[in-house]
Amino acid sequence: MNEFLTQYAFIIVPIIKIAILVLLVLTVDAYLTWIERKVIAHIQARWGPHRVGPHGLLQPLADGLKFIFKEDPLPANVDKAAYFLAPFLTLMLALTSLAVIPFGPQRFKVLGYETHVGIADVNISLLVLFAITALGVYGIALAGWASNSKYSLLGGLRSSAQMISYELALTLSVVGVLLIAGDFSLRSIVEHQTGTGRGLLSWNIFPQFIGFLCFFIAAIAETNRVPFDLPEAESELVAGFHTEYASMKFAMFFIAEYTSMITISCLATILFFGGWLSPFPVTWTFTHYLPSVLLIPFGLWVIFDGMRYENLFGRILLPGVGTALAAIGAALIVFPMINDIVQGPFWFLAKVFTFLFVYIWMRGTLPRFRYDQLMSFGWKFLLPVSIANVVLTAVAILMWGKL
Amino acid sequence: MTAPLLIFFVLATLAVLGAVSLILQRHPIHSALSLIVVMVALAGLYLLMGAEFVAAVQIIVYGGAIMVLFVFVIMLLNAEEEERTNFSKLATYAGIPLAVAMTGLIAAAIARSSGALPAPAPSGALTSTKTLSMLLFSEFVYPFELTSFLILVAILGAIVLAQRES
Amino acid sequence: MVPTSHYLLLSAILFGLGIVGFVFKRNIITLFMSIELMLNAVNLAFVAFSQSLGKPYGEVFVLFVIVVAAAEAAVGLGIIILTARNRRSLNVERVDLLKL
Amino acid sequence: MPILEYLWIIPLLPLLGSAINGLLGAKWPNKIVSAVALGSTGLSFACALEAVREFVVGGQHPFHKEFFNWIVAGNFRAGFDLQFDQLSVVMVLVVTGVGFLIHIYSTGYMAHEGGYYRFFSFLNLFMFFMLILVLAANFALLFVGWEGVGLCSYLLIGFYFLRQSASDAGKKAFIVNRIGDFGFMLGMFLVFQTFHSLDFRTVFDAVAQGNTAVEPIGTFGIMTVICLLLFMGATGKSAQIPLYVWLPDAMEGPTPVSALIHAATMVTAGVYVVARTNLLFTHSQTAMYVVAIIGCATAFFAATIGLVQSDIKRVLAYSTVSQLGYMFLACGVGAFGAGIFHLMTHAFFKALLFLSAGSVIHAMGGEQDMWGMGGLASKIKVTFWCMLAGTIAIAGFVPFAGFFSKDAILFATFNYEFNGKVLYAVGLLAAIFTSFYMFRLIWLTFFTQPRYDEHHVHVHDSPKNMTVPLIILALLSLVGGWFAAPALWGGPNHFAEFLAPVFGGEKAEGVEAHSLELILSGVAVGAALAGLIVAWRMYTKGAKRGAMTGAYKVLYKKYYVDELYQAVVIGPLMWLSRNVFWKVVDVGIIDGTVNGIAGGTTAVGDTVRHTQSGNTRSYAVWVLVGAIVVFAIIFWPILHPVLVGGVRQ
Repeated sequence: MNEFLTQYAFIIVPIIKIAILVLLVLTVDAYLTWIERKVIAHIQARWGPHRVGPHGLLQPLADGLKFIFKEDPLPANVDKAAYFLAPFLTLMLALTSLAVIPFGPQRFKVLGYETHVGIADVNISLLVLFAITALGVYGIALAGWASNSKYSLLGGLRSSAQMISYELALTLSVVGVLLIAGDFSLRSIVEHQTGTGRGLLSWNIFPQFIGFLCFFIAAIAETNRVPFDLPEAESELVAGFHTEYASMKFAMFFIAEYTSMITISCLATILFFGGWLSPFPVTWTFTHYLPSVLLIPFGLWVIFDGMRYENLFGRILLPGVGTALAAIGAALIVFPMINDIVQGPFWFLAKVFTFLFVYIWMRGTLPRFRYDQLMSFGWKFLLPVSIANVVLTAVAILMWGKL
Repeated sequence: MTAPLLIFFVLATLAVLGAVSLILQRHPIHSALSLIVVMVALAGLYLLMGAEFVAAVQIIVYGGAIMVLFVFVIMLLNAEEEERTNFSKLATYAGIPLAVAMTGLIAAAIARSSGALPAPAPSGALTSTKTLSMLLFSEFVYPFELTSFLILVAILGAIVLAQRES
Repeated sequence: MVPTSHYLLLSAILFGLGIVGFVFKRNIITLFMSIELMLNAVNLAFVAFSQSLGKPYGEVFVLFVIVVAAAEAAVGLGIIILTARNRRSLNVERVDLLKL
Repeated sequence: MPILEYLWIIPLLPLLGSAINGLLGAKWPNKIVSAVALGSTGLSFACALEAVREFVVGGQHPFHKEFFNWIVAGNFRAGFDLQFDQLSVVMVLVVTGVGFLIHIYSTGYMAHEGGYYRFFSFLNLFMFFMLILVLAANFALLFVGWEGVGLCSYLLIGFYFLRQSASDAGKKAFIVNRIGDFGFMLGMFLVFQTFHSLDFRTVFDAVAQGNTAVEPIGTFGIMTVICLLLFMGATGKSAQIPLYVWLPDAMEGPTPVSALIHAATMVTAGVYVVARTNLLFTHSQTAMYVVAIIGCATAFFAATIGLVQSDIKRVLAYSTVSQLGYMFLACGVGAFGAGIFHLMTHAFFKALLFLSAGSVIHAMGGEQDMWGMGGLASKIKVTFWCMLAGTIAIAGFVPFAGFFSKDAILFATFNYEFNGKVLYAVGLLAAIFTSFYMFRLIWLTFFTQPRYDEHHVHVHDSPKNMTVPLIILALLSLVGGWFAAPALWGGPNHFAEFLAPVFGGEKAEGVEAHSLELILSGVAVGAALAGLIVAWRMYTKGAKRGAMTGAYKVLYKKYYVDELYQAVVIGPLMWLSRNVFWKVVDVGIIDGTVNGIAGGTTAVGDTVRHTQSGNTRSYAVWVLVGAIVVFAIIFWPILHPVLVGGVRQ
């Protein structure tokens, strides 16, 4: 039994990792919707969801159930194959793109199989990522075309055009980073940002600020988020390419969108913000206690907060979660070894969530582009700027060696 | 049957099926999708051969740009299923035999001369992207620059063609 | 370990299928796709050779082929759009006047 | 010897003038054009004089220089070679000198004509070609000049190309000349075939080495054929029977042209060629005899025609023809020196006569018919006296130039061994006629009462630039013959002696011969006197136009020669061209072939074009076929074992 495991570890371990990751991501997606609604609600001075569970915490579950049990009508004379393929394709690609993202520095053995935090460690991971993103267009285009509705078709056309246009800017804006790191592997890009251990000073964000801006804008457009969410411009196209989709298929698009948000955030983190690296100089070992320092009070506050609730959920759920968090915090202090392992993912997730928050924040604040504005902006401003950035970076590297 | 061979046959079957369906499908969109399948399969084969950069480019450019353009145009022109006209007697009667003959010739040539090929390098011996870029910018720099010029011309041509004369 | 001839044969088959597609499809766009298929077949052969010879030249050529294919697609699709506009048909057999 | 070394300057200058005037002159005022023309010709004349001086001072050694290769093919070489010997001296002086004078005259005569620059451009071009002709050192280059002067004559005869008759005359001259040139070219080829060279020196040396025997009369050896062919060309260019018909019509051109080209220089080219190739001719008595007869006949016939012409220029034209006949007669009887001598004197007085006639016409405001003139003597004195001088000269009175030259010719003819007496008699008769029609011209023009409306035509003498050349020429035609004067009292004939080196020495006349010559000269003068008296008797009182009857009509119609040619040559030729060459050969065969080929192509295309169905799929199949073929060819070595004996793996 055991040797069977060890023999096929190269298959088993990745499967386990994938399972964990998918579960995690789905959950995060679900709660991302909750966070989004909450944040936007507060931006707009509303409460947001607060009926289902404390702080509406169970709302995502309810939505999930609703999606599952909702009727799934099939519009008249759609192209079935494409109609069904589209959402699956979109979701699949969105999830796949996470596979190449390294979440932490450690390498460890499981069943005698050396692995690391993250699914695959290909040495052209960035290219793979872009390849998958590039394929992402089809989901939307097909969805728009297959559902045989002018709104969908227009949405599909728009989004495919938009994605092609901004893919260029996206790719080019990264080239600067590649020039600096001299490698396609995300892992080595991150490690390159360790620099002389001076913390955030050696992150790419500083030499590549323009690149970062271009990247972020293009990324938002790539994920069809506000202010570039023309494919699903409610006011003009009902819901764009997924107008004709309902229940689970619609949910797939939804999940895919949030997943790609996560992916992009991870990418931004890795490329420009030093991935799992701590912003503090390596010498400041005391910063390693930051997670616990955050977790324990937070847990305690959650317990306290739960006290106010009369209902069962409040009394059980929140205190439970709170104690768990606090316990983890404590455990981290007790076992430094675990603490070290946690450091990378902690910083990584911290940065990722910051980006996700920015996403939501922008959605709460920014208006939507007009289509021609979008195009002219992408082609006439973003693309030239990112090219200029590449040129500048190359020249700089030529002059002062490595940046 | 080793793992690489297994993967090869899976991907090859995928590719051939895709190509066949490209021919059999009656709607351009389906043909396009089939072609995408072929391309992805080929990308997999490239990876199998250790040409990772080419594989990535294959997906990014072919899958992500060219084929998207095709799909886009199909959607734009709102192409419907192709009508099965048979105006060309020549193609109708001589097409299949000639195509088969051509394929047969090529296959025969390969089969004959495959003995002359050196033993393939161990699969997964990656051609590093660095090597390729070095080649591109040293030995093949002129062709490389020429291609950039070619692309420029193509862009201009496309613009000139596509704009409606007002 | 995959012998190179396998790749070559596969590319031959794909090429042949491309030919068949080119001869038998009526939709201009599909014709175009058949051409792309042939190009891909050739690319496969290139990569296979470069792998079996242990030299990266084949891959460089593949890159060039891809670039050319991209340019070709840009211009070709432009032409197709124009033709479709003027002829109201994508069927090549209906576009046989050799002039507009 | 600078100038001789750069001999090409002499012809080049007129060419430059022609080019400048022709290319740029259109916009220029007449003054500049005439300045260029006169300057170039004048300079050329000066160079010629200098060249002559050097030549004489240098001991009269024939000068010959090869300037550059023109055609070189195998052992054949035709270079731009010029030569300068005594004959050339005479010719060059005549051409440049008389040419220069006529240029001056033209500036006055053409002053009010359109195409002024064109006229002078052509005139200079003519000078260039004429000089090439007389300076050439081989047949090829000579032929260049030969054709060139023909071209210029064509251009200048047709100068008033708006006039049908003018352009017709030009064409006639050109075509008739072609016939002669045809013979000339055959002669050239024969020369080359015989002597393997076209250089005069080589050919003449070859002949002079005596390895070619003199062909006696009646035999037709190679030399005879060559000479006759060359002479055919000469008859064309110099308007001898049977090809003289073009010259009278050539009078359509402006009078200076008639003077320069059709009296003084070009028409004498034939004589020049015969004289130049005298070595060939002297080796064929037959040819000489033919030349003599033709010349004599021409002299006589032309003179007879001249008797009755009413157009002043035509009279002069026929007189030119007849004088040329004299020259050929001289050459024929072996007196080349006399021939050239007459050529020179004739150049003087005939140019003078033409120019005077032009002056008369000018004065009459374009009137050319003598029956429309009369009594001009008092009104245009200068012209009258000059013309009178010319007339006396041509009629052959002592001591004018014509007397000496014509006398020399007649004398030489008299003791020509083959019926020289007959030839002499005819020549003498022609002389009488000459003096008759010339004085007839004088009387009809200058005396008798005017036959024109004095109120419309107000007669005026010509401007200086026209009269001055007249006077000069008059003087020349007075003194031009005095080189030979000593011969009268038994002294040497300087002219003949000067030319002797070229003509290999003439027969020295003994004393008795000298006495005979005196008698003959007396006879000649008598003949002239007879003509004068007859003319005086006929035309002094009340000149009235005689009725067109009998011989008079025949003569007036020039023996119907033109009509004859029309009926015998031109008519059939036209018929042949129209009905055979055009309708059958051109339309039927040539066009037929072309159209046939075109038709065939069309037919093939009609069948083949069906492959061009425009159907892309068919094209794809064709491409595929091509690909298969190419592939099979390239990989044949690999493939054929497979195709033959299955795949071996």
